[in-house]
Parts: sequence; C-alpha cells; structure tokens
Amino acid sequence: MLKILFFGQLKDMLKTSALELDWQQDNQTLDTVSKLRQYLQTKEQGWQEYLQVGKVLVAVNQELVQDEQVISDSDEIAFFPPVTGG
Amino acid sequence: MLKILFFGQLKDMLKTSALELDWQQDNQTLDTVSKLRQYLQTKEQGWQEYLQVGKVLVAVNQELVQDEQVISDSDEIAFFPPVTGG
Amino acid sequence: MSLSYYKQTVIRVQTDDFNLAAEYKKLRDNNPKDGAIVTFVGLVRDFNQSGEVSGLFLEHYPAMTEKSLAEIVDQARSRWSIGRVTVIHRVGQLNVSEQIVFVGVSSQHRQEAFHANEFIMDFLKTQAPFWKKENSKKGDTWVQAKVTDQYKAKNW
Amino acid sequence: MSLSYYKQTVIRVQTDDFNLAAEYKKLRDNNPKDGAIVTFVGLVRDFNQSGEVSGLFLEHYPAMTEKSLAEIVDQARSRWSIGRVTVIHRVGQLNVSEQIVFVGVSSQHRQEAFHANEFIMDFLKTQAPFWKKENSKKGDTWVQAKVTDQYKAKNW
Repeated sequence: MLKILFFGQLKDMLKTSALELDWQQDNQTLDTVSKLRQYLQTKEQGWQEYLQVGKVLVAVNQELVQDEQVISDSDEIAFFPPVTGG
Repeated sequence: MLKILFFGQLKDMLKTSALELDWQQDNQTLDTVSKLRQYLQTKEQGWQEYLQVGKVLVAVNQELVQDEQVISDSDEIAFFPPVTGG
Repeated sequence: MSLSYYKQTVIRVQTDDFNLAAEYKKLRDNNPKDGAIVTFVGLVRDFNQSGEVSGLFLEHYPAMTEKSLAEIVDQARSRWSIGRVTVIHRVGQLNVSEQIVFVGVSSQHRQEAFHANEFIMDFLKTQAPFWKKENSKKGDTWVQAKVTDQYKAKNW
Repeated sequence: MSLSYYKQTVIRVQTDDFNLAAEYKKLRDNNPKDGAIVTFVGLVRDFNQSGEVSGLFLEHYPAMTEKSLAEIVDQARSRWSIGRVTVIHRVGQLNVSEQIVFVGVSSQHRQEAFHANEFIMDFLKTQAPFWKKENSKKGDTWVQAKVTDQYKAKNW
C-alpha cells in the first residue's frame, strides 16, 4: 500500500488528509510520483486542478522530490502547497 | 589653539595623548589637516614615519576626514590608527 | 570540550514558547573559540496577507519537519565554518507578537554566523513543511507562499 | 505608539556588561508591526592575533564614539526599512568570553534586519573609534586592523 498525505490548504481543498492506495492499479503500477499524481487527479471532481504540477510540492518518505521520482510499495508520499513557515 | 589628540597604538608611539598648538606657526597658518600633519611630522624624532598619510586616520571635531580637510583655530583634531572595535 | 559539542546542532519543533536568553546561553557557554553569535527571531505581525491579523495557526508535517530542518543546517555547515546552531520552530495556535521561530548560530568570525543564519531562514521559508493559517475578522485564511522567498533561497 | 518610538535608536558606550534578554525585550515590546529581530553579539575569543589571549583592553575616543555609532545607524536607516535599532559597545578591561558589542535590529521582514545588522557591524569595525589591546603571555599588544574588514565595509 502507498500511504498518501495532504497538508495545508490542499488538505482542505481535497477534503481529506490521508488515504491508502494499492501500488498496483488495474492495468498499471504507480511507480513514479508522476503516475501517482495523474491517477489521483482522475479520482475526484476538482482534483485535476488542485494536484497540478507546479502547484504542489511532493515529498517521498519525508524528502522533497521531483515529479520523475520513483516510488515503491509502502512509501509515504505527501502532497502539499508551497510552505509558509518561519 | 588647535587641540590635538592621539589614540591607540599611535599614542604609545608618540608618547603623548594630547597637545595644544597655535593655529599660526611662524610663517604659516595650519589651516588644513595636511599642513598640520606635516608640521607635526617635523616636531619630534620618529614622528615623520608614525604620522604618514595612509597609516593614520584623522577626525576633525569628531568626524572622519581626508587630508585636504580645512581646519580652523579651536578645532579638535584627532589622529589614530585604523580602528579595531567590535 | 569535544568537537561534536563544539559543532552541536539543536533542532526543536514545539507548541511551547522559547526563551531567547536560555538559547543564547547554550550557544555561548564554554565556547571561547567563537567570537560571534547571531540570533534571529520571527514574530507574529498584526498585519499580513489577510489585513489585520489576530493570530495564526501553524500546521506541519511531523514526520518530516525536524529532518528537513536538520538538512538545512547541514547545508549551511557545508558552506560556512560555523560552531553551534539551534533552530526552534513553534506549531499550533499563536497570537499576535508571539515568537514563531528562533535561529541561533555561533562562529569564530561574524560574517559566517550572519550568512549561515540568513541562509537557514531563507531555506526554512521555502523547504521546511510548515503552513500558516491566519485568523482575521474575515475568518481563517491560508497564507500564500511569496515568490520573493523563492528568489531569496535561489540566490544563495 | 508614535513613529519616533517605532523608529527608536539606542546607542550606549559603557564599561558595564549588557543583558541580551533585556535588550531583546526593548526591541520587541509593543512592536506588533515588526516580524523580525536580528541580534549580534561579539565576544572576546581566547585566541587571536597575539596567539592565546587572556583578555583585552578597549580604548575609545569618548567625544566621538556615540556620534560615530549614531551616524552608522543613520546610514543603515537610509538603506533599509528597519524599526528599532540598539548598539551597545563596551570599553575598558574585558576577559575571555565576555561580551564586547551588541547590535539589535527589528524590521517588518527578515532580510532588512539581517542586512542592516551586518552593515552596522561592518561599519563599526572600520569607522567607530575603538582600539583593542590584547593581553597575552607575551605582554600587551595592540590589535592590528584587518584588511578584510575594509573590504567588507566597501562591498556594501
């Protein structure tokens, strides 16, 4: 299972903070951030826009990564808006 | 009278921290820092070297100035080495 | 005094307030090699993106936060010769004028502590997983990231 | 709160030690417009130009010192939008690890406080009339000005 997390405004927009997902989905393996993102974008109304490349940052196992990042089953993948701490 | 002050290592080298001097000296008026400096340089053994342009900073009435600065009778002129506070 | 103590890094993420004097003391005590200590404190301003602000809520990504801050400090250490570093970031509900973040850096000479401290703040602002929601008369609004912060981090 | 209080400058030259927490409090209290406070403290290191140092004596030019520091702060204010500024410099005999100088700057946003603080230190180092004499086993030696300090001040 992939563990997916959402934070900040994105969490509010998607109306969920966490979900679990099989690494294998029907006819494909969600083995990159890009594939996972595209899969999620089709999941619910509005997610297409909210999860656009460039609008959100992605961390895999708590490390910021790019869209091409490879992911494995049991990874923790977090999507969030640009950070605003400090 | 000009009030002349020396600080830091320069004070030790010149073996004096303050002296007073007539603005008018024999055949000239010490009306620039440059003239005062040259006059002082002839005053004692070693002062020629210690008071060289570029080796010391000069303040007239507590403001850093250049060698061409005009000075008036009753001004306070301080000579000192590059500063080392902080 | 061991090298590891001299080059000590402290990272804390907490709801509690912090005390500048206590943090300064930890950077200074038994540290006669360092001649410079620079501290930064970020505070909740009464005016920001949503106009007049009465407070803010700080959310974070707990599993990632300390790791991310530690990496930023490591990056600073790879660029400058610095001594001790402390980074404290608060989370949860904060009122106007409350302290949000502390960064303290000691170094032998002043320039390293100044630059490393500013670098840590610039990277914290763009890489550490914190999100602010401002409370105002209009309700609660998520703070939007500033493009100028991206530029600052990229300019190092 | 009047503008003059908001833009307050405090300059002190003293033999007594100073207290970081007290100075920070003066920069922070009743100042909800400023979101950033940067402090710098310079300390007596145990090793410098004369090798192992046991202490130092700070001489200054009393009539000029505060005036010179105030001018440096004015220059910083003309370059950056900053709030409160405090500069404290000690004179007289100091031991290893004692505090020498404090610079504190508040501002709305962090970059201004960082840069103004570093600028004030760089100009203090090259323009304010202080001279250090180091005490070591070899006797007392006047500290020589560093060319690198001249460069730092010129690079602003």
